Amino acid sequence: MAKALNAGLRRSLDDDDRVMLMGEDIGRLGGVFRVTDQLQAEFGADRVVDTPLAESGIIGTAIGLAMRGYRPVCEIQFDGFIYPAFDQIVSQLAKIHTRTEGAVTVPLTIRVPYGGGIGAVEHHSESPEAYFAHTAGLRVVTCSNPDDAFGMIQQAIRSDDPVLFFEPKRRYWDRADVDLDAAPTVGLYDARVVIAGSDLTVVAYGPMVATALAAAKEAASEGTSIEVIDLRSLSPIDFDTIDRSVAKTGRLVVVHEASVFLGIGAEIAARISERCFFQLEAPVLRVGGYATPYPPSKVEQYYLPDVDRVLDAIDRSLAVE
Amino acid sequence: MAKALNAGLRRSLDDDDRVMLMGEDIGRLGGVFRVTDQLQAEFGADRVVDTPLAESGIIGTAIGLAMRGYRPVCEIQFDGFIYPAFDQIVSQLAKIHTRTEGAVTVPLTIRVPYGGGIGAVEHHSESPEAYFAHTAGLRVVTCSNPDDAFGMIQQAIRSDDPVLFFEPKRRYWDRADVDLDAAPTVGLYDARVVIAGSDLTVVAYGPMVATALAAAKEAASEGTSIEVIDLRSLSPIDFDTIDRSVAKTGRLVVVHEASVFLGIGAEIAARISERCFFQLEAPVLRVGGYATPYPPSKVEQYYLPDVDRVLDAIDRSLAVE
Amino acid sequence: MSIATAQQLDTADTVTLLTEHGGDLREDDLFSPYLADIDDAELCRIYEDLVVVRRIDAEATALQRQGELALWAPLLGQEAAQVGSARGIRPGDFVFGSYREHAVAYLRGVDPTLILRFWRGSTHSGWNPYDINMTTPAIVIGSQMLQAVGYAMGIMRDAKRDDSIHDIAVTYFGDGATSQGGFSEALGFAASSHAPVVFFCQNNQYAISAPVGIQTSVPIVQRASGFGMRGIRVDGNDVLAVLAVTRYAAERARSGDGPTLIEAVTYRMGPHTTSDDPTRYRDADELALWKTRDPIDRLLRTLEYRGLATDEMLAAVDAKADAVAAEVRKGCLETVEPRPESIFDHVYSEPHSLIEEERAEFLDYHRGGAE
Amino acid sequence: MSIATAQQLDTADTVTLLTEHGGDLREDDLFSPYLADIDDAELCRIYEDLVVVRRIDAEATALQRQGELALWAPLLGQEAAQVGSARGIRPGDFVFGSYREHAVAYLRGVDPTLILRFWRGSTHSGWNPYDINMTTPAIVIGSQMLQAVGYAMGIMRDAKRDDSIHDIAVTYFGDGATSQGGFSEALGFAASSHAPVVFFCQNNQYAISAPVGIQTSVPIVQRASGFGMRGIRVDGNDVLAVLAVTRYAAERARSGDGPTLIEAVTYRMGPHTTSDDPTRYRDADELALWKTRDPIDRLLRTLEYRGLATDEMLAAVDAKADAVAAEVRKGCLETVEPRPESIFDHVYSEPHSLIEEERAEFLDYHRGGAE
Ligand SMILES: Cc1ncc(C[n+]2csc(CCOP(=O)(O)OP(=O)(O)O)c2C)c(N)n1
Ligand SMILES: Cc1ncc(C[n+]2csc(CCOP(=O)(O)OP(=O)(O)O)c2C)c(N)n1
Ligand SMILES: [Mg+2]
Ligand SMILES: [Mg+2]
Repeated sequence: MAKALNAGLRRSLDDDDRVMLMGEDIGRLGGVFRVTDQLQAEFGADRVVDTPLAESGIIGTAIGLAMRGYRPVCEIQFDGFIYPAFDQIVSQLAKIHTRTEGAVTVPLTIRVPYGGGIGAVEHHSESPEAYFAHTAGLRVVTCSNPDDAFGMIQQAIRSDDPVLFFEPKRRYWDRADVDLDAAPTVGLYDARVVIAGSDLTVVAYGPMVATALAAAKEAASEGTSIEVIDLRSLSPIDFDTIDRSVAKTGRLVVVHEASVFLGIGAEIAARISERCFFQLEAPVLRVGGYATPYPPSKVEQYYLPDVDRVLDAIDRSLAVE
Repeated sequence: MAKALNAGLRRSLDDDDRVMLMGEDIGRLGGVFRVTDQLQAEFGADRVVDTPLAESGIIGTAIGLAMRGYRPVCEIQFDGFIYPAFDQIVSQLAKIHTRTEGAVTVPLTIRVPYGGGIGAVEHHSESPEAYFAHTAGLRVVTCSNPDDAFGMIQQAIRSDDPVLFFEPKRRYWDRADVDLDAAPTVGLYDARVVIAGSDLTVVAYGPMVATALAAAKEAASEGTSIEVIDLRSLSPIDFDTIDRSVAKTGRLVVVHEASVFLGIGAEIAARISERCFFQLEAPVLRVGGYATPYPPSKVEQYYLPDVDRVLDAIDRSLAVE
Repeated sequence: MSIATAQQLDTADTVTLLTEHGGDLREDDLFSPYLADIDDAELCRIYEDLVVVRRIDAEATALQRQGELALWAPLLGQEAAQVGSARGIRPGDFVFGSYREHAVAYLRGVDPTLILRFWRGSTHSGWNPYDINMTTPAIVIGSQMLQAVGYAMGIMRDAKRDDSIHDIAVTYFGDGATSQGGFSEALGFAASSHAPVVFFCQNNQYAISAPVGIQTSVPIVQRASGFGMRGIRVDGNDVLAVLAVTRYAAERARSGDGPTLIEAVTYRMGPHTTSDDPTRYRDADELALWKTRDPIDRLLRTLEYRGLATDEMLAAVDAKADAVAAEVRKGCLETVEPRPESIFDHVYSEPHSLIEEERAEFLDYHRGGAE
Repeated sequence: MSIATAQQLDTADTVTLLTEHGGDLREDDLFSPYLADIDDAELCRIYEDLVVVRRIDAEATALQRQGELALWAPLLGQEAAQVGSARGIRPGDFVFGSYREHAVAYLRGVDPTLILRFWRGSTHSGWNPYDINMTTPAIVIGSQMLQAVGYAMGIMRDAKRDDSIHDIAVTYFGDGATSQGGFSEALGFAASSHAPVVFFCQNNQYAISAPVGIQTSVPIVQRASGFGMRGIRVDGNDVLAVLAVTRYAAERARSGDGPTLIEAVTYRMGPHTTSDDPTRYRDADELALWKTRDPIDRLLRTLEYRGLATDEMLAAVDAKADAVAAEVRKGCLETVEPRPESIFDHVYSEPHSLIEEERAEFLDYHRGGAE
């Protein structure tokens, strides 16, 4: 997936010379995950910029660059390091278009490697997406596979609205043959039914899509037909696709790594419980992180949703008559 | 209410000489809302500290003071100015106790005047509570009336955990006779049934409790019996109290000023829809701010939930058979 | 936390060109050349600017008292700092202001009635930033400086492709703002990128109730050297010194010599905003002292010395101020308020499903209510 | 953004006491008195510290390669900066470190096997901060300095009630960290409150791949003067200069003269962490040059000059290093891993309904699964 993102960024830099990349260690080093590998060599240090070590500074200056007509793509090195930039993101980036009654657009993309499961130390395994999804004026998307990574990063960069682009870092090493000539067939904000099913719907995004698919496979082997939806966009959320699925299955499980309490699943459960009140045969169940800080990596497998926990929720849902 | 808070702070300063207040303009001026009026004169500039203008600096230094044994109470002048401190709050304050396996406690209280309805300019009417409620390691509470203001601020300061204390600024001028000798009868994290009812439950907190009560009164005049719950604590949430009420009424409306999308209401709707799946006679409805930045004050009344919008939701809920 | 004494105006290294007690301009090797084009007529126009912007300010305060504005942040006392600096830059330059630079906006050509829309509560902005190359009020202290630096970095990039480009960015902020991390980050990014940006600090001695000694125990201008940046302290009540210093810093930026921090030492003679009561935190004596340093009187004494302060001239200036004030008042009273559903108008620039849904519900609800 | 050239070690105003190519200590009017108690025996003990901490570091790197640690951030090359400064302060002082100060923790008396627990992934901390008056790793760059200043403010308050209190706070951070707004805010709060805190910057020339010239184009130490604070630049590979300078700054803080910023110019001879590949961003030549400035060799030359570097002494030091390394390895291999449900243990210090509920579900689920 890291390679697919690299290809997508290269394509964006090629297509539009207002596009520029900014971040810590993204130039000479190519990023700590090598997502920007070689791009400085190819496009120059003016378009792929190694910045000083200050996230607020990166986003603040990128906003200014955007106001001058550029389309900055900022990398936050790890999820846990986005908070110093929170004020610039939430009070500036998100609000400038509204504030100026549409006069100023800020086409900024913020790339954030996120999530756990890679055995990292503190602050390197966070899932902060709900903070941004709750913030009006931002768009929040996340890819779950190399194909989407390639297409979605380009779509995000083309958007005139600010986009938080969350990259599931534990999937960076996933491999796939990505067709670099294919144009995206799905809108950036559309959810995708990854596999169809009839008994129960599982909604997941980013790193958890693979987990959901594995659970569905296992369930299938026991005769249960699971429909898996990759959410892709967390703000806005494509509720129509979820609705349609739940109208069919009557049961819904939402899976994410972030804390369940006020995580993305809360909004999905709330809204689907309202919209599908008479179709739901069981309560919407949520599988996710606990209401604790992300734990040390030796016990992270107990924090992270895995196939078993998803299957357990599926069973619990199916048990409701 | 401002006076009740002032009295509560005075009491806390009196009771425990490790308590100290920090913030912008809280000393000589007594705070822009006069919540700290006279306290510097009474307790000295060492215990009621006018800080430099930097929220991150205030919280960061307060953490250090807490590590040295003090119990700082920090004022953030307005809701919209808490974001520069977000990193210190979310990555430090919230995590230090967990990080150190309980060795270090950080008994810090952050007072935040919040919410709209006072005709203020941009960034002065925000409702950022969900960001903090989603953050493990923090506690989040809010008062809705002078009595609670007086008791809860003292309880918050006595807590060894970090507490975000949200004060509904549009209620600062509400008056009541507060018994300054009464000890709090309710736990800081308990919700309170403000008026009992049988047809439908309305859950609200902070500035919206008064609105919910007004709606209940109007509904009563039309023969509908509404139970109003003041949530008081937003993290943790006292779900048992809500459960009990919904078990009785079968219908729930949640009201807050913050954006509905991923607001506190999302978690309540999600959890109550799960826990009371078979008791609910209608979907949980949410009344709150829109998925837009807080608007200019000339149109804020259209953004803010009011009695009519609450009544409308009550009607919609009751209409479900 | 001990409060250091407020910084003194009369530090030796503060640039000042207007004499304090009348007489003609002081000569300064470095800065006087930047005033070569300021003849008597121009001096009178500068005076007019000072008077007009004070008059706009007074009118706005009056409108607030009458309930027409929700709030107002008076610039009273800071006219010279704002007029001098605004006159020192060009229309193509881009200004990132805070919330008190009404005079700068006015001099950049905004329709003055638009300035008040923000303070009335009718909008979060007021004008289109690109119309006058200046942002609308930045309320979060310390947020705009980094944006200015980024904009200036953009200019640098543009200039590489088009060597006719010599724009700069200018950012205004107060003494209080210098404590925010964002300010230091902005100095750091500017210094390390050599961006064409001028940092203009109006040190008006207070951040609401906090005297500047709470923010720093040394002159703010000193901060620049810590980043290897040029810093200049100027008498902010001396409109000509401010003009000269701004032109100097702007020229440095324009010619590739990098950023400059200007500290204009001035005084907020009014309240922080119309909601504030400065008598709670400052002495009458202090205000009285600064009244003797009034920036308008200061220039007037030089006009008098040169024989330019004729009754005719003064009457014309007053008439102009009256006219602008009347226009401002009229514009304010005629404000067309936003439609309720405008709440949803510009949250995103591209369609957004949740916004569409909420807007539809909103319209439905309010239509339903009206029937 | 242009990359200024990396700062030179040999700036005139850099304090250095160990001669570079052998010989005895240089005399310095200001700083030599701070070494009055450093006799030959003490010099040998300092040498031992340097060797031991390098050996711990090497052992940890080896353990990481063997899969026993998830990650390790080597201090190779920075031994003098850490040993010198750690020896310059007292047990009662409180240290707010970043994540690379293994030597400081060791010298403050932590059981060295505890240091590795963090890097193994067994905990977010490793030791009880109050046991050695030093925080556990601070990973978010720029976060710990403000906390140090707050702690120091607390000391000031305590000292008012008890004049036997002369503790100080010391905070460690890298060159990269100086770009964060939090660092400047910390300088500002410290300067304006006059808090007893020493800011100790290990400028090891890199923030991961970013040479220090990306952060600043002037020496980091210069930042201090912008806040009216004392700043000292010291040769960070000269353990005695670092010791003297730290004692000087600590004494200033202790006696009420306020904060000091120390910039110790050193070099990270290894990778940023064991995950890093420095050959991607720096030249072999540069590394080779700095190898000639190795902080251990540097002290060794003086020991040799004084005839202290006997085979016996060197062997004893090696034996000690071997012993500590063996202890570290053993401790690491014997780590007792946290129980799964420890996730819920210390989120709050008081009961919390959601945690209780989730813990119960968790135990239920895992008990269920086990059956
Ligand atoms: C981040 C932030 N914190 C607090 C405030 C509240 N506030 C508004 S103006 C002000 C003082 C600003 O002082 P200064 O920077 O000197 O500007 P001045 O008002 O004097 O022009 C404060 C604290 C704010 N707007 N933003
Ligand atoms: C806020 C934040 N941003 C980014 C990172 C990722 N990161 C870890 S170490 C590092 C470089 C730090 O450099 P420096 O301060 O010089 O310390 P050194 O590693 O050289 O000791 C970076 C960018 C981080 N930990 N925290
Ligand atoms: Mg000011
Ligand atoms: Mg470094």
